[in-house]
Amino acid sequence: MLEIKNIHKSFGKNEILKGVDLQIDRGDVVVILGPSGSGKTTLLRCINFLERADQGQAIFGDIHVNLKSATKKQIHQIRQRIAFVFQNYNLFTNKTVLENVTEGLIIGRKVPKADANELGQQALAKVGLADKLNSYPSELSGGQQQRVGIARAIALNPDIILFDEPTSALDPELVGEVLTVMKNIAKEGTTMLVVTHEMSFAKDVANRVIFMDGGVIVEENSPKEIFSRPKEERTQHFLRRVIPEDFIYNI
Amino acid sequence: MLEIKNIHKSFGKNEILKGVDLQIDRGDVVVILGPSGSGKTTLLRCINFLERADQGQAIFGDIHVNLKSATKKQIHQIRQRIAFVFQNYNLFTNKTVLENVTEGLIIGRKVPKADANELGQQALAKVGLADKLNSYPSELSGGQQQRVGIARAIALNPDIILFDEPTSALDPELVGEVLTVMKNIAKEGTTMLVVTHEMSFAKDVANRVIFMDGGVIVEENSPKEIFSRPKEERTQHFLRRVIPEDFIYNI
Amino acid sequence: ATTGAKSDAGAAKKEVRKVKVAFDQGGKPIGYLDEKGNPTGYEIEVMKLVDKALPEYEFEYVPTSSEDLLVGVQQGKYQVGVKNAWFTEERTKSYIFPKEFLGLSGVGILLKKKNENIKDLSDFAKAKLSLAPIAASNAQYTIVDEYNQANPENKVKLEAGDAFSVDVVQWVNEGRVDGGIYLGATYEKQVLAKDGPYHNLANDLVYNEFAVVKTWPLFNKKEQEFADAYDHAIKKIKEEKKTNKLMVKFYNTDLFKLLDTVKR
Amino acid sequence: MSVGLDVPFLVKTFFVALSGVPIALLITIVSLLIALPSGFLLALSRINRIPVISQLARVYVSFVRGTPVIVQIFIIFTSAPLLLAPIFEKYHVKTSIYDINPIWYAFIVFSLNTTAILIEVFRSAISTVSKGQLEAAYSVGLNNVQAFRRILIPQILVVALPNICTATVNLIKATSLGYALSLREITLKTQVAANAGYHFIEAYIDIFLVYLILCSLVETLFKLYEKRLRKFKAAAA
Amino acid sequence: MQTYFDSAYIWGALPQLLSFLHVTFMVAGLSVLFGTILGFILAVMKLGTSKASIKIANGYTTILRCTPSIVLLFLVYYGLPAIASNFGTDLNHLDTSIYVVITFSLQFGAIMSEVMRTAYEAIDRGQYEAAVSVGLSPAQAFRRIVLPQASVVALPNFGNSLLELMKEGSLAYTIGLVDIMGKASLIISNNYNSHSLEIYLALSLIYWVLSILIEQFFSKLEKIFSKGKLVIKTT
Ligand SMILES: Nc1ncnc2c1ncn2[C@@H]1O[C@H](COP(=O)(O)OP(=O)(O)OP(=O)(O)O)[C@@H](O)[C@H]1O
Ligand SMILES: Nc1ncnc2c1ncn2[C@@H]1O[C@H](COP(=O)(O)OP(=O)(O)OP(=O)(O)O)[C@@H](O)[C@H]1O
Ligand SMILES: [Mg+2]
Ligand SMILES: [Mg+2]
Repeated sequence: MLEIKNIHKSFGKNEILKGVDLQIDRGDVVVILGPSGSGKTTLLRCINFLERADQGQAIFGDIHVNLKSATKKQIHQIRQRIAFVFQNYNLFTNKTVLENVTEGLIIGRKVPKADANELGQQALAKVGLADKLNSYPSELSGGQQQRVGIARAIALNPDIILFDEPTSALDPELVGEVLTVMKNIAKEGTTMLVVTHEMSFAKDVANRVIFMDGGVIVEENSPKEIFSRPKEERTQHFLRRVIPEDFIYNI
Repeated sequence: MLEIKNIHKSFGKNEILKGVDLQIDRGDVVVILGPSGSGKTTLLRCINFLERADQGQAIFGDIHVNLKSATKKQIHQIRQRIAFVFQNYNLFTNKTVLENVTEGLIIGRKVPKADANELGQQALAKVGLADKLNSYPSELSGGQQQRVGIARAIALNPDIILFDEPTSALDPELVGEVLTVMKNIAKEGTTMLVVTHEMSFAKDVANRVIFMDGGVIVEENSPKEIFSRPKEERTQHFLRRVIPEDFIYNI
Repeated sequence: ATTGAKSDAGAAKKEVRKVKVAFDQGGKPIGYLDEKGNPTGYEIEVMKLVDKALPEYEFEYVPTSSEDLLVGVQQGKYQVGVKNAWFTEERTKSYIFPKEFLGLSGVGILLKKKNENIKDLSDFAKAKLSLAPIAASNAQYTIVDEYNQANPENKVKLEAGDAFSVDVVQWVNEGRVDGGIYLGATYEKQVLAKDGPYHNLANDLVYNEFAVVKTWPLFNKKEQEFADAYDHAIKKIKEEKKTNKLMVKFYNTDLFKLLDTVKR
Repeated sequence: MSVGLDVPFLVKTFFVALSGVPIALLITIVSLLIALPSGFLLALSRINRIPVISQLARVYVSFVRGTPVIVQIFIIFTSAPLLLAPIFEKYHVKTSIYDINPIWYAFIVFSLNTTAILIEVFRSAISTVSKGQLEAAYSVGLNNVQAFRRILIPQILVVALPNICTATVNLIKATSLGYALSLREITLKTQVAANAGYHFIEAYIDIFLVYLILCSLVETLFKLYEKRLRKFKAAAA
Repeated sequence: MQTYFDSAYIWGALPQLLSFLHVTFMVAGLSVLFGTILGFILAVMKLGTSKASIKIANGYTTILRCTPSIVLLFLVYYGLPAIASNFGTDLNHLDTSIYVVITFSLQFGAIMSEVMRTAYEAIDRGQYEAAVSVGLSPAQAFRRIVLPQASVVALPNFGNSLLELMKEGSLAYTIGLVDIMGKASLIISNNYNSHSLEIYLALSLIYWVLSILIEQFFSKLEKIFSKGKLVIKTT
């Protein structure tokens, strides 16, 4: 469903992505792990054209594009099918919570307003914010904002959702809830590419785990394999430090 | 060292803090737990006068103030002794990473520039950012920004640091590192009030854990007590959902 | 007038009174600043003679705009102002017009050579020609306006505008308008004079004067005494024909010869 | 200052001044209608450093903003016919160049000027909106136009509105320069009325009152609109 | 065109105009200085909590912004001495340039107060909060953190107003103060109103060069202040 080939991206002299390949099939849940600054966010942003890659190809269903030279129309088509959950939320500050969620539906997808409101409320209910519909983002706590961001993405019912650390601002109780929501939409068949540090999510939901470091994919495997028998030394090193001892035995 | 009595704070008709009392002694590491929206951030903000409480007292060493009517001078004195790590970083966008860290030292504390740079670099080294001194915040990844925020606070060497979810944007590897940094400064005797969802931090470092919900302190105890024998039903409920089964046995 | 200040009998030695004479600094050749920045022009030079004749007054010449001059004299910031001002009944409500006029000003219509036969406003109106806009604060506007009120059946189409943007000579020659109200003095200096900036158009244009009008200094309402002193002085100056000489110098003609024909 | 004011004249002329309002408003509205979108687009072109357009925009802004409006009016009013007349003749255009209603010159000059001012107003306002807002809009499938219309422009306007208000008020006042084009607007009408009797103080008072009323009304409208747009910000304060 | 146009007038006018440039600079410079200070005070009043100050500052802005410059000039030029004479001071001999500077400062202040208010409000409050949290006083937080960021927002509008002010020479001319604009009018009337196009072209040339220089200066400043800032770019 989505295939990415050989993405390169530099900021100034700093090469952040050094040729990343990625293949995601319909219904896949792919988790990207990696240390801070390894280029995970940048990768997601390049896929969604928020950052122009310096080089690379993407095949999205029937659309083949060059990531560097894609036309506006191609970009728009691709974006219509991808949703993005931002690491720092990026809620529309001038719209209420409900409007944040329905904006893409009503304007981008031309869904009638009443239906959009219905869908928006459902999405917000899923993340536990049914009572904040008419608040503005500036009136929400960090965790509440993060959840609106997630609701905004799932309401679009896109072909694929890119999550950039969707649970980082949540308290553990909510993390559980949001992960449940994500699990459910995964089960519904939504394809997901998730940057996260929640190992348990990777373990329980992902069918593939990618470990990135220094702008390249170091290792890619099923969660079971990667957590119990990481092949590369860097992966071993990373996992050893982040996973509780007993984690692996539970797999 | 810091005593807070009966803080009340409403936004419009919404009462967020409904009379919170807090006592922190020198060297204490107090962790605040609680679900999203329970008023944790608001409590920290009121202590630092970023939000004016509607009612309440604070005793900070020799300074007694009314939280509602404190004078500018009192506020400035108190802020000089408190540092704050923001949930959404709030880095100075027009300053480099190093300048972000040294600003408070040079301008607020009148530390000579050379010394301040020295201290700043040490603090940044502690959070693993020694190589990003001259970047601007807009060029950093989320985790990197979060760490600059922490370095900015610890460089000030304040009497007390208020942390608002300092590890939420970090990958697990870094979480470990940052928590180690925090442990070390705790050991150096810095008093800390930490809103976090890292139970292991609460368990290992805190000498007191406070559980907040709905704008009041529901329960307050040593980590050992609160994790193994929570008294209140709401606490039990919260902890049951967020802590892995085996967590308690490890205490 | 600093020299020879006389003291009135019975009173203590009277001080020389300083008065401010405002003038429209953009009014060449009536009043203007010369190359070196000194005030001169027909009306200024006459006022200098008046100053000389009035030992108890000392004149200071203040260059300004005609808007400010009008407000300033009314408010008393300036005691008197000269700006080629003509007489209307209404104006006496705001200013003192002295008994003696200050100078004369020839007014006419500037036309293309082919319209030579248009001699006055009624010819102009009959021929249905178009007139260049006249500055709203200019007395020429009033002249045409008065003509229109007196001849409602044969009106000139009158438009207000600004002296600033309307170069009447150019406009008429260009054909943008058929004619413009013009001052004889300006025409002399601008077109007829050999060194005039539009001397090259001298053969294409004609200027038909239809009136000579008296011009007056405007005194502040509280300055009756000063106005009387002025009257006294100017009368003598005119008798000595000094004004005629100045007029020739600045306007190239002596309008005093036509004094009998002057109606206002 | 009120010594010897001619009150009946003052009152009568007030209505004369008032009758100049429509033309002042007409010029203002036409200029704004042209300047608002073009100012916004040119501001974007400068921020995005679009080659050629952004350089041209700079030259244009520096000239139009740098030279007095009255001089621009003069230059265009004097030279346009001289330059155009031969062209008209050559192509046998029937209408005489001098029959063009001078209000067209006013439309041109004032829209050019307002555009230049608004480029800068928008440039400053656009820079205050975070890049993440645009990215988020893209990510939910809005295209450029939709993203700007729905998300960015409301946020940009909050910052820009007070300065747009200043520009509008200045524009209304500047329409008085239309006298140079013989446009029968507020100032010209009042001055004409004042001329016969040299009632210039009364005239200025009337002009003052009319502009004050007109501009305060406009300002109030802007304030109301700003308040509405600020709803989301007020919540944070 | 040749009939009326003589470029010699342009070159002839340039040196004459330039010799009055210092008047333009003096008037504009002083007015900007005082006007900015006044604008700052007004902006502080508007952003404060006192209802009365807010009302006063807003009222001042409305009236000053809505008053035609020429009326304001006359009010100052005639009103000020009238008021002063009630206190027994005679201001009638004061230099006209002082009245012009006062007029422009009053008006510039009103406009700047709005420029500054919006610029201040556009900066995320978190920036100020972070600054006081590291122990800066509110004044320091403002000066070091908020002001540089707000300046980026304010500069283009400041530039607008500054250039506007520089061109107001015709106003000064009304009460007899001659700057380069006034000098242009004088040259024209001394030519009996002819060849004004050439004179105004010369004037425009000088103004244009000035405006380019000022813009260069402002864009340098903007660059300095906007370090570290990401701007919206469409893709
Ligand atoms: N606009 C930019 N200009 C310069 N450098 C940048 C820019 N954006 C990102 N970087 C650099 O690129 C590197 C990768 O950033 P990225 O945001 O992709 O990391 P990440 O893997 O998402 O990290 P984290 O887990 O901390 O969010 C970082 O070192 C960062 O400093
Ligand atoms: N400026 C504001 N205006 C109105 N309501 C607000 C404002 N700030 C916070 N709130 C509300 O106050 C409540 C508590 O917010 P607070 O940020 O203290 O929560 P929190 O405990 O820190 O949550 P989280 O863990 O999600 O950060 C929330 O319901 C939020 O919507
Ligand atoms: Mg990231
Ligand atoms: Mg919080």
